[in-house]
Amino acid sequence: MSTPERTLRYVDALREALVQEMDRDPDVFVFGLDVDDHKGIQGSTLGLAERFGPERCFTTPLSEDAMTGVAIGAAVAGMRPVHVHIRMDFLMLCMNQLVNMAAKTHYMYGGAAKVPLVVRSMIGKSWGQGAQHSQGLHAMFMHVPGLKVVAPSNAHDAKGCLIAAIRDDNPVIFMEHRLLYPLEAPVPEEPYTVPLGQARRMTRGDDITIVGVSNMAMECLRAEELLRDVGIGVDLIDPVSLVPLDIDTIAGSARRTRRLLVVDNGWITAGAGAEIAAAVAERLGPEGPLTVRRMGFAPTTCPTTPALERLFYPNPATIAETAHAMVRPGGPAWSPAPERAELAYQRSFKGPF
Amino acid sequence: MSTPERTLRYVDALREALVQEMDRDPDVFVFGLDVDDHKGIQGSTLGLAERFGPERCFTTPLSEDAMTGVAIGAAVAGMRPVHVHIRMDFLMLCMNQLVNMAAKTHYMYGGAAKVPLVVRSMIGKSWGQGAQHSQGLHAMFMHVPGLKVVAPSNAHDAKGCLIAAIRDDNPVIFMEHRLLYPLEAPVPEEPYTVPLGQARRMTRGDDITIVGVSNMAMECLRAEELLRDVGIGVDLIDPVSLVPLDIDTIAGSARRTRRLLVVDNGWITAGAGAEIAAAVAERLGPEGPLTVRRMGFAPTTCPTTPALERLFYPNPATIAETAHAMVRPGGPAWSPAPERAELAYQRSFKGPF
Amino acid sequence: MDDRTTRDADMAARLYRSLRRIRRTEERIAEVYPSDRIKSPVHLSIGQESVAVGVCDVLGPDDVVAGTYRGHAAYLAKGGDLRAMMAELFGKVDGCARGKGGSMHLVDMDRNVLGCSAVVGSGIPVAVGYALAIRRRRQDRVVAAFYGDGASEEGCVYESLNFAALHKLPVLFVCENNGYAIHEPLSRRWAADRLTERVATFGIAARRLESDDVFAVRAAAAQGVAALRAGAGPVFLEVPTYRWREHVGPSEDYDAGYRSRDEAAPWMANDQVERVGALLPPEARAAIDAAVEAEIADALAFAEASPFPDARELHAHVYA
Amino acid sequence: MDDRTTRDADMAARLYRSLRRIRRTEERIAEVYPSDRIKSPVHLSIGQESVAVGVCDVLGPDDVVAGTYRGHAAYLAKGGDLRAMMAELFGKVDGCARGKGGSMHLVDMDRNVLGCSAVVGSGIPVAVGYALAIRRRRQDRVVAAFYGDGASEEGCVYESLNFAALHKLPVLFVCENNGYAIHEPLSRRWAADRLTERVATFGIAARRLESDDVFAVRAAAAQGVAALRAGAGPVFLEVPTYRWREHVGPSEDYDAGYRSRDEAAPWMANDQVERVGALLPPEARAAIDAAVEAEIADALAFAEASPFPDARELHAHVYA
Ligand SMILES: Cc1ncc(C[n+]2csc(CCOP(=O)(O)OP(=O)(O)O)c2C)c(N)n1
Ligand SMILES: Cc1ncc(C[n+]2csc(CCOP(=O)(O)OP(=O)(O)O)c2C)c(N)n1
Ligand SMILES: [Mg+2]
Ligand SMILES: [Mg+2]
Repeated sequence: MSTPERTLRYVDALREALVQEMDRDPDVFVFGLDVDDHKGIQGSTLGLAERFGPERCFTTPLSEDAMTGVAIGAAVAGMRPVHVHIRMDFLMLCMNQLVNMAAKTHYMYGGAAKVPLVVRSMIGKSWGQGAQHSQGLHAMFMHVPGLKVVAPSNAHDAKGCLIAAIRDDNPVIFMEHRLLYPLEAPVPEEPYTVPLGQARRMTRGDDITIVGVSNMAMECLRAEELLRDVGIGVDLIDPVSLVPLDIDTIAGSARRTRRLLVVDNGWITAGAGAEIAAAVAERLGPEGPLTVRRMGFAPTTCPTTPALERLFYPNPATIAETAHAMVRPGGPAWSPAPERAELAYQRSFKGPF
Repeated sequence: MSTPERTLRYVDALREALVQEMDRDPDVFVFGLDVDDHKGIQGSTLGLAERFGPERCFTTPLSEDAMTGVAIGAAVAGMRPVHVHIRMDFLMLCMNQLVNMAAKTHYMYGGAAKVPLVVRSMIGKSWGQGAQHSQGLHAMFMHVPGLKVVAPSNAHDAKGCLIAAIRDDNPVIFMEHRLLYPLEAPVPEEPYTVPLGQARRMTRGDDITIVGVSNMAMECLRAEELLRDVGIGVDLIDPVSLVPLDIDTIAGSARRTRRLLVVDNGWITAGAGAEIAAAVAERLGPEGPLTVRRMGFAPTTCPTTPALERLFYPNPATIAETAHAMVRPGGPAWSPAPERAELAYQRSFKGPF
Repeated sequence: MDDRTTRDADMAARLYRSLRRIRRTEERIAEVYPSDRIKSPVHLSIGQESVAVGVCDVLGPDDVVAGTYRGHAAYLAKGGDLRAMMAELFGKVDGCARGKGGSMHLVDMDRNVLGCSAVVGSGIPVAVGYALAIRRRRQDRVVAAFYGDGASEEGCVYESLNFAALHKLPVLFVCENNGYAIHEPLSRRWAADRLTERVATFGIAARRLESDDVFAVRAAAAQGVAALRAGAGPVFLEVPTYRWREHVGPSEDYDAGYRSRDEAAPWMANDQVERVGALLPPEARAAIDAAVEAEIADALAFAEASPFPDARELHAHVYA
Repeated sequence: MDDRTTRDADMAARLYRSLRRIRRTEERIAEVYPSDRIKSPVHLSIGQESVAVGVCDVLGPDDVVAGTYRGHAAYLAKGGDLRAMMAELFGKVDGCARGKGGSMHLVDMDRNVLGCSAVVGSGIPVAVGYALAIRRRRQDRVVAAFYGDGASEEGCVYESLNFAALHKLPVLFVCENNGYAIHEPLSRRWAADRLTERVATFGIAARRLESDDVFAVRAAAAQGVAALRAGAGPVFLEVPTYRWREHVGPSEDYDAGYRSRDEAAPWMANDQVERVGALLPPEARAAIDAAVEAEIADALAFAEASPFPDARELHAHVYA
């Protein structure tokens, strides 16, 4: 008889991971703009300052660039900083420290120093976040050796990956999504790690492999339901971490289905989807026909008006339509009924974990 | 009877483009660290300050971030700045202005403003440039809608693309390569543009399509010679501009050869090669077997010691070997004779332009 | 009435109209906001209007302002189109950015309102670059660049000050010091409250005002702009002011714990809209009020009536 | 000799040894350089040694230094291993960074030499972060962070000053003002020559020295470090100094046009290596000189003999 599992929201899972790691290791600290105010990064850092004191949870001046250097220096000295940004867009201010310093320190000093740093940042979406508050820029970090990149799509992985990231001896870019924060999933109470570099199969199917990154894993899950209605079986994979990337699992699935759709939470050009599609094509292309497609942000800046914002993002219906066209290329065009698509939208992920 | 063509070094072609555009349009100006000193960015800006005065060619404080904003502001006001960086690595200091401002201005203001800006930067290589002076980070810019990215591989295109970039009404990331600077090619004296978004076929062949980016186009040209020795015909394509990307020409070639090797002057993961390989796989994958491979920087930080730096970069021999293995996958392994590879290394590109 | 008195009365009426127009516009936005027709984050400047109003009153049509995501005041004070602003907030195609920018990215190039940015501090170097172009072209124009106390901490703002001073650019830097960046007070962000002194070390004429009294702001700005027009190089003003509403959104937040209503009380007691309004003859004031209400009502109606952008607009304006 | 005289004599000998060691090491590097065995750009500090030497003389083994791409002097003055440095320049596996860093990325964690960076200014916030860790752990250690006048213009350096002062971190900021960033003089980069005054506005004890006299540098550093150990918050020193050789590479460049040998003459006349050497008894000086030459010869031989890293090293150390 199994006890009913505890469920937690994504945001609370993040906070629990921080609390448990700060409890475990006095070298862990959390800082960044507004981590200690009454909103606490939408709740994900709430109470840390009270519990651990202002030396271990503190805000900073608006100086993202230097603060990243400060985090690196503290990490080189042996501490384990978690540097928090309320939007991923703001990482553009610290690219020099992230790309030229954090990513390179261990290598360019021949192993003499290391940088156990976690950079948390949230992708914004909806209610007109607009051009500068909505970007998913993970591809830039995937590009640079020395950085790890994690993008958990559910509460369970949020906690496990954050703990893994904090314990990792390398700089880890930890990517969250605003729309995931309220979603619940079963989350064990004790500390645990979700290994970086191991993809998660969310559903099994034989017709098409779909890879969904970050929040898009949830959108794909809803698309899978719509596709199931019309008899299309989806092998749905959440990569969980993008660097290291579990390309074996993805390619293994695509070898079986010969169809790969990557749905990213970012732009397509030279993005995570390009990497996954190219890597799979390198492995499987010579064996025979392979149908590959990428979806992601429209190739535009993100507009604020809902009339256009709606079109900027993939959604369950457009994902299902694209997958359908890949599986039944000659057949008649198909769209899920709007009410049905709406319903599918309610679905959340309960495992397997 | 055709007159003998004038040849020019890449570096002088750049300088000629600047002189001619500054002559043509008083709104064009050139600024950036050290553009006005006696070295003049390895000669590419030499004499501009003398000729056009310190208002139109001037150095700046070490403030890459704000200077990029200054360039954007001047561009919004209708001028046409050329902002110069001696290393592409330093663009990491201005990512916020490039990604969050320059790329987005036209869109997020609904077309009310535009940013006719050119950002020149040089990729370093050899003599131990090391971790922070050697990066080719074009993939990051390809990723962001609103930016154009150009990477001419020869003197002719250097001049024509720079003029095109200056006349373009959008922010253009103009990527040069230190090792290309001394290479000569026929360069017309009068001003001309090389259109952004049109790839150049460097050699014709039926066995494999090779795409070489920036300096790698030259390395591929040498590899082509080695491959010709063993009867392998290469369709060698220089994309010239990465955004817009002439994927039609590349895919058209690969449709014929069914083999695509992309050799980039940067890292592979989520890089330009990933984009090209993925885009080609999307188009051609369903038609039948397709052999795709990417080469680029080793997935490491760039080491200074020549013993390792040598292994960090693709070279004519490793490119030829990879292509050979793609064309004759079952056959015996092959490497070009070292002396032959050495000789091929002397080759430069004389057209077709 | 002698000339001077007339001028003063005109000025008071002008300033009042501008203050009142901004205040009422934002109050109306706050009222509409809960209806979710404004689908974009709004950062109200209620309480801080006098800074933008005082400064913009001494600018001519050819002069330029650069505002921030908290940009309604600067936009309106500089003469930005109210209908286009309201339509922008509603995400409509007649918005000043065709609905693509929202409240944080107001722009009106015809009125020389440079586009606003939502990345704190990022508009400052752009404003300086605009001033560089002005100077290169020998134009008799100045740029007023507004930013917050928080923005003053960003590296690019220091860099901008140095460059502007080095090239003697016609920029009036206006730091609206409202004591907070979101909910974090100065004490958690500034090592020392000596910003103006610091700016002066760039060789910039720098002055810290004692209050946000609109006449004081105007006088300081007038002096600064005169210096700019004389080619003396940039000028800096630090103006203490206070944000009455929450950082983002339509409400008050004195119960949130990070500040008290007591702290706000003296600022409210010194409400510039009321102060300047009280200087006017009641009927003049009433006429202005009525005109302002009518203009806002018209702008709201305009925004409501304007269509959303067509789907094809998504792909327009990526490249010029 | 009384105690004080002995102490002074010891100090002179110590400073001389350190100055001479750096000078001669770099001169030897310059001699070897044309042979192309050193395959990485070198930025010599010849002429500027006294800054690093004076500062590091008051640091203990547990104290930390952060240098730049022009980092030989700081590395050596702090006690960094000379053999490992030379092997690093030669790209050998026994180099302090296993040949992966070269001259611009010296490091010696055992001697608390933080890794040097080639992106100007980028090491400063890292040094501040290291000091944050020191303070959090209640350690009695200080960090000396060296940077150039050019670096002082980078936004992240201002940001670092503010943060260090806000948290009262034990950092001695040392600005080596050699008047040039590559070939560009201060006048083309600084709006005003008031850096020290500016730094002071962060509430940082800031002082500008009149020369790079090694005893003066040492005394100022000693005073600063004492303040740091007392928890008084960061200290800043601006030290005027002069680079005798070209920006990068082994040669002189007085014929390049951007500066004259006349400008250099007073600095050379005040050569600190000579000055301090002249204070020593000739035989003591000769003994130091001989020891220094022997050490350098040994280090060069060591570097020559050390193997290049094996091909597998390419992929080592990407991740820890
Ligand atoms: C670079 C950057 N960092 C953080 C944020 C989040 N943020 C938005 S407004 C703000 C506070 C800015 O304070 P201040 O400059 O004083 O302006 P105010 O809001 O008080 O008008 C912050 C931190 C941002 N938008 N951009
Ligand atoms: C961020 C950055 N911009 C530009 C460069 C190129 N560069 C290398 S050294 C240097 C000058 C630095 O001057 P300063 O800080 O005064 O140090 P100095 O060389 O005089 O010791 C410049 C511009 C760089 N390495 N990093
Ligand atoms: Mg504020
Ligand atoms: Mg210098």
